[in-house]
Amino acid sequence: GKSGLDSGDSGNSKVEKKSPKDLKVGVSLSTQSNPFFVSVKKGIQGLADKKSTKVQISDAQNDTAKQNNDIEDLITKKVDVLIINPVDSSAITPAVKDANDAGIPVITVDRSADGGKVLSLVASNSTKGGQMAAKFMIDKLGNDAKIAELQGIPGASATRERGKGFDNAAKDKLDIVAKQTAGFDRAKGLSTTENILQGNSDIVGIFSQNDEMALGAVQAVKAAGKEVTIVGFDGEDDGIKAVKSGKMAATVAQQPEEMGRLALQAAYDHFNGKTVKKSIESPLKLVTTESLNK
Amino acid sequence: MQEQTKSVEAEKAKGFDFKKFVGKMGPLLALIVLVILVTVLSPGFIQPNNLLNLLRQVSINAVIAFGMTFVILTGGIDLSVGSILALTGAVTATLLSAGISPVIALLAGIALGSLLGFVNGLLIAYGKAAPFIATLATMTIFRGATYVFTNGNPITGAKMNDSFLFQFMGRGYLLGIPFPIFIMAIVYLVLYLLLHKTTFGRKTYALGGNENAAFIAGVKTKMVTIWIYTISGLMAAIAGIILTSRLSSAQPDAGTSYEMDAIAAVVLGGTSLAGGKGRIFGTLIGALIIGTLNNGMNLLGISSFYQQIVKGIVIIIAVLLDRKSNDK
Amino acid sequence: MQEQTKSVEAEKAKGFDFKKFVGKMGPLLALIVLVILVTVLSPGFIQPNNLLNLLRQVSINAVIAFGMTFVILTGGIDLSVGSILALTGAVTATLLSAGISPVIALLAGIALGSLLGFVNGLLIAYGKAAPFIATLATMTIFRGATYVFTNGNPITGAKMNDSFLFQFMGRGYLLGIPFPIFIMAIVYLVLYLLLHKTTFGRKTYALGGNENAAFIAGVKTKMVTIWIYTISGLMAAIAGIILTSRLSSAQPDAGTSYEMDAIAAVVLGGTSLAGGKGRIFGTLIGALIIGTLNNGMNLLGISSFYQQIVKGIVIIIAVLLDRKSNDK
Amino acid sequence: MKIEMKNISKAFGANKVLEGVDFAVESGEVHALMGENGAGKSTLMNILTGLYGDDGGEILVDGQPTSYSGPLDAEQHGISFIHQEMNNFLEMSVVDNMFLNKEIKNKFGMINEDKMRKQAREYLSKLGTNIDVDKPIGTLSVGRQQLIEIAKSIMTDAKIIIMDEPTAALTENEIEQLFGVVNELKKQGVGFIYISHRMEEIFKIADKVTVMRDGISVNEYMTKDVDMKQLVRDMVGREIGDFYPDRDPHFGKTILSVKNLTEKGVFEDVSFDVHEGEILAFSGLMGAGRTEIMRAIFGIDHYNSGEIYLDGKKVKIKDPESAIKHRIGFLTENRKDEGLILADSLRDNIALPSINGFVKHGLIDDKSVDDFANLLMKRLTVKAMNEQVTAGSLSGGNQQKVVLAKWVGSGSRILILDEPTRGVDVGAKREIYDLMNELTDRNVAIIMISSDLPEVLGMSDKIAVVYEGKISGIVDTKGATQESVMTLATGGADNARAN
Ligand SMILES: Nc1ncnc2c1ncn2[C@@H]1O[C@H](COP(=O)(O)OP(=O)(O)OP(=O)(O)O)[C@@H](O)[C@H]1O
Ligand SMILES: Nc1ncnc2c1ncn2[C@@H]1O[C@H](COP(=O)(O)OP(=O)(O)OP(=O)(O)O)[C@@H](O)[C@H]1O
Ligand SMILES: [Mg+2]
Ligand SMILES: [Mg+2]
Repeated sequence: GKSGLDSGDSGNSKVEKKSPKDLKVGVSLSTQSNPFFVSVKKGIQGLADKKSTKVQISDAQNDTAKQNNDIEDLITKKVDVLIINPVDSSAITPAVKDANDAGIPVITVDRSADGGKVLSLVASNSTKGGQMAAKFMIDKLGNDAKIAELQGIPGASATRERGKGFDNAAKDKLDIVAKQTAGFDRAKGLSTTENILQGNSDIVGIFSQNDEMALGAVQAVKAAGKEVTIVGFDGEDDGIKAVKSGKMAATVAQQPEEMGRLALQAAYDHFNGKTVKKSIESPLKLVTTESLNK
Repeated sequence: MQEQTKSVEAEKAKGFDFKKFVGKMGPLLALIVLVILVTVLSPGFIQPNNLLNLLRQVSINAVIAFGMTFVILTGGIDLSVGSILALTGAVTATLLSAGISPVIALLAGIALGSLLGFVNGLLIAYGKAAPFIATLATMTIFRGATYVFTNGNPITGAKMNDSFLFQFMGRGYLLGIPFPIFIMAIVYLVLYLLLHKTTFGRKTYALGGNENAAFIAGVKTKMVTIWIYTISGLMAAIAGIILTSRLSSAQPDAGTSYEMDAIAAVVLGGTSLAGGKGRIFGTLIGALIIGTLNNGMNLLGISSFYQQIVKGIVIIIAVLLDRKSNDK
Repeated sequence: MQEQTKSVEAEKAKGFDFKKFVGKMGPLLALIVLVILVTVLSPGFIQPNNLLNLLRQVSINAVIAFGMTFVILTGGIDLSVGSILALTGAVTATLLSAGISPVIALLAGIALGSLLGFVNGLLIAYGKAAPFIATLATMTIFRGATYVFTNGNPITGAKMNDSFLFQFMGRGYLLGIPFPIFIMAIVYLVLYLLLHKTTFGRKTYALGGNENAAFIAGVKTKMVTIWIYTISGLMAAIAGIILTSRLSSAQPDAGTSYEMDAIAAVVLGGTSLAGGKGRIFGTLIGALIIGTLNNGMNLLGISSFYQQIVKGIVIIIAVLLDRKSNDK
Repeated sequence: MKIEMKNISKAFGANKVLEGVDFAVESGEVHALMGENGAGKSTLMNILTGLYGDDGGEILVDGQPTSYSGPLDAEQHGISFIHQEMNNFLEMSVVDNMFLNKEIKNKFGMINEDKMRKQAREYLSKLGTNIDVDKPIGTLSVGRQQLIEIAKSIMTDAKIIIMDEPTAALTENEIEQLFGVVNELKKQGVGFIYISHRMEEIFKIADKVTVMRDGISVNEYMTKDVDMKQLVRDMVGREIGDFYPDRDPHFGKTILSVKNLTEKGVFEDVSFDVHEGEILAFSGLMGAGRTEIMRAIFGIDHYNSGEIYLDGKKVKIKDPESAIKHRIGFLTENRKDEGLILADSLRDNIALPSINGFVKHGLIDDKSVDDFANLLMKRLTVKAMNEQVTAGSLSGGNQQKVVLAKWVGSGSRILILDEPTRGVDVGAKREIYDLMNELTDRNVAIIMISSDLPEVLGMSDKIAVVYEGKISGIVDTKGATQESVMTLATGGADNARAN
């Protein structure tokens, strides 16, 4: 048997053409307990159903090790192509390499892979999204407004990139008086905001790194009887509703369903012999109360 | 293991029993010290507004922990409370969104929580499964069921927000005091009486102290066990309703790891994990300690990384102090 | 509660002891049934490739669960293993990235894991804290420390990937078999001998069976306790190294809730949570059952929501069957 | 009320414990039930009160076939059972223990604690004690717990009271008190089933006696028509001659010497010597502190001051492990909590203190452990299927022998035996005495704590009497009498010395 390591590159054989209905697609999603990724799934599933493609979807429950196992199992099942939405872009590398070894093309969604060969990355530009949020707040609240930031799960790439984009654009323009993590969780967003308001009753804005936490913040702000400009991120259904009714001022909307669709479309293109772009940008748009009610 | 009790008797003879007092009041003293500390560091803490805030935040954990107190007194444990909270929250929210009368929806949620707790009780009493593993399994099952039921999406029907009653549960005020605090107080009172003033309470202690002897004394140990897990499920359901109402939405992953906070509250309150020893008053104090820590550290702007470390250390100190005062 | 055991002895007299056999072999039978079922439903399962795959997936949980077996045999529990895994993984990865020699980095990780376990042991043996609450607290502390240490970022130094030795731990092959499987086998063998063939093992059982009696019979109960938690920490560190190597990166939230899988493996293997009764072979089987379930359901394409439900139900069934066969 | 049990049989698996036992008791009589350890006495009573089902036979109550669903049911029908192993809730108060599952409620369904306290005190004072009813019961000595058990059964207005070895943990005074109560209740028409291994008691209190052996009831006598010899013959199937074997001691040099040992509030200024080949008995009232002294010597408990010398050399014994290294053994008074690991096999229990001696190349030599255990079990005639069964499945007396086996096996030169024959049948008692003689012949020194005065007088060479934590006198057994020892034990030291 072989000894050594399991990461050698396999030769890139020519793509054998396959029509969508002959294609077996393996999908590994980071989680299904978050509406955003449920929408990604919806996008993939919707297009697949239309084209009668067989998809098998696994859910890593936000556990990097489980995702590796899931992908191994998908490779064992001999899928033709893998659509991976990594829990973490560094920890996914070995799994991508495994897929490379098995000659299975990999398309990543929302987050990239740090190593291995990836056919294409479908994502919106989180850093840019953070910037959009900052710019909106500066425009709306003016320079040096006191604001707070609700952060996501520590270390998650979304936390890092959205935070980076926002913080860089807000530097010297906004006064970020509090930064607390609320783990992308609505209940935590609520209690964390309550506590922030307690210590900083003079803040006029809150940037939340996702809509879930922003919606928690909405409840806290309402309970405190304050007027605070809340900006979320993601554009999930509940978030959009809150923006429409004016409870949130804006959200940086991603289009997760579109992301899913684009990923699967890239797979179709690949097996249709077309070249697929290395990076497919899924559009972001700033949704504000004004833009919705126009 | 060694040298016990003798000293207790000796002290008693002397009139005032200082060690016993510390033993009983230890958690309360710890809370007082903590409150003073936080107040000094962050004067905003002691404002009535913040205190109400804190109590409201505590209410969810406290209600679960009150139920957990019974479970732990029997020497058991209930890891499934967080999942029960999520599932009952989701079902209640769905019923409300479907336009069902709020009273019925709330009752249905509470009934479901009790039923799930009842299932735990059955597995433990009749299936003779160890409580830890039985509720570990149902924790997974109920969580899975919540995901299946919600399809992973939060439930936020518009109709849910039409119901004044439902909104009131988590977000209402009565005489300027948030309603969840009232719920917590009522639950405390009822369970206090149940535990300390009824035969059911005595049986709970007996079961935890020595199951065999309880059986011989004619205690229907299986029935008591089933009831106790039912109560725990019921409490989780009440907490689920408060949370769902506060958030105006039912999250499929709500309540994840709430069991740990509830257990910590019970143990901080001086209840022994071996069963048979403890008081529900202690649990209230335990929940307040945890709440004060969370709230205080947020006020102080301590990074969440360090918050975890501090919380862990406080739990250890409290438990060690408690051991010491019980010891000698 | 009543009339037990005697029947077991009676059967023995008759020659072949069927019930004892089932009692001992119950978990193994469950595993075999499960394997047959999955193979029928998904023939790909039984392919050598997939089996190796499965064993590799199992190895991390198994190694932790082997250590947990000792802990549970003494009637304790170690909730901190997941956090120890993360912290040791992060430290090892950082050392490697800093260009430290891989041998030293690995040894440092293992030493750190042992030290953290040792701290647990101290708290439990000398602090007399209940294992559940002590390790719940250190779970939080170690996790917080991991976040502080990594600043919340995964650690992925390029140098880490330069070390063949390190890479080999999680991703190497020896004679066509993934190296983590070898690690698992070696750990199993060593701990098997330790538990069943040395005085330390005997003392572990005695401690779990009756701490008082063990102490009076000359068992240094505190020392044994400390050693046992140290072993558990050591095992978590080994698992941490395998995982970090497999992922080529140390995640600050790695190992979250791994304690539950490890405990489930131990209990599925027939070890009693009350302590004093069980075998490490059972734990191996328990870990394989969980691994087969995960792998099998993935192959069958069962949605993760339903996977949770199925997993919970299987745990319940296994535990109930085991109770029954032990019972009469 | 009249209870007749006819042709009762019961098996645990293949172990046929009862094979057609007849037994009857009625109001106003005390009927003793005797038999070897493991004869099935407790089992028979458990069947009567519905804790176990039977495999055959019938129970008639006042002529009506009856079966109770459980202890509570039996109790409600006037049959109260004081179990051999006490069933207390150590953390709960005395009053809560006494009223468990029969709490007095007020009109709101809440517990009426004051009323319960008052009643509990009443019943306890009937037994001549004034225990603080609010104390956790676990803080009381075993003897006092036993008294509470008795108070509990009186409280239920029982018509028949079953006492399974009620006096095992009591001292003479309390036994007298107990017998007073029994006689009083008997006059009021209460019937008793009285299980005991103490012969003197049977003749003092019982009207009738039934002897069980090999799963059947061998004989039933009126007590006045039978003598001790006959009962013993029925029980063990042979003569055992004298109760206490002759002792022919040869003392060697002083092996253990304790000087001025003190733990404040527990014991004070304790000094004594033990020689090779000597049996030194410790006598005293319940709570005198004998156990505590031995626990301190064995390294379990702390002491403030004093010295311990072994073979003339001062030693510091910091825990049981070092005591064992010094070749001291300690058979504790509570075998269930401190003596045995009930879920472990006999073999593992017996080998535990000596386990380090069975290591070959770092691993345990299982074969020689098996042989070792088997040898000891044979020597102490432990009645068990084999060495692999769990300790928890043995009868009380046999469990006691297993604990003894483990300390004999550990090669102790000094053996501390705390109530070594508590709950042991006559036959086995005699075997234990013989073994004690055999050990002292091999120069082992034995310290025996016993509350059984005849045993103390029959088996020891010297008697140390403890009164309130102090040694009130050490006397030669030759020349000592029950009265002289009791005088010392109750503080009348000066009197004793004058004699
Ligand atoms: N729950 C049980 N399971 C299995 N065997 C049992 C059980 N209870 C008792 N036995 C067995 O039944 C036999 C009779 O036990 P029992 O306790 O009735 O004896 P006993 O006459 O009360 O003895 P002792 O004088 O030692 O108390 C013993 O051999 C014992 O091992
Ligand atoms: N396990 C125990 N835990 C705590 N205290 C105990 C324990 N056993 C005994 N005591 C306390 O120690 C005191 C002396 O106990 P004990 O009655 O055992 O003394 P003793 O002289 O050894 O008498 P005996 O041997 O007759 O029981 C009692 O007052 C009792 O309260
Ligand atoms: Mg008996
Ligand atoms: Mg004693």
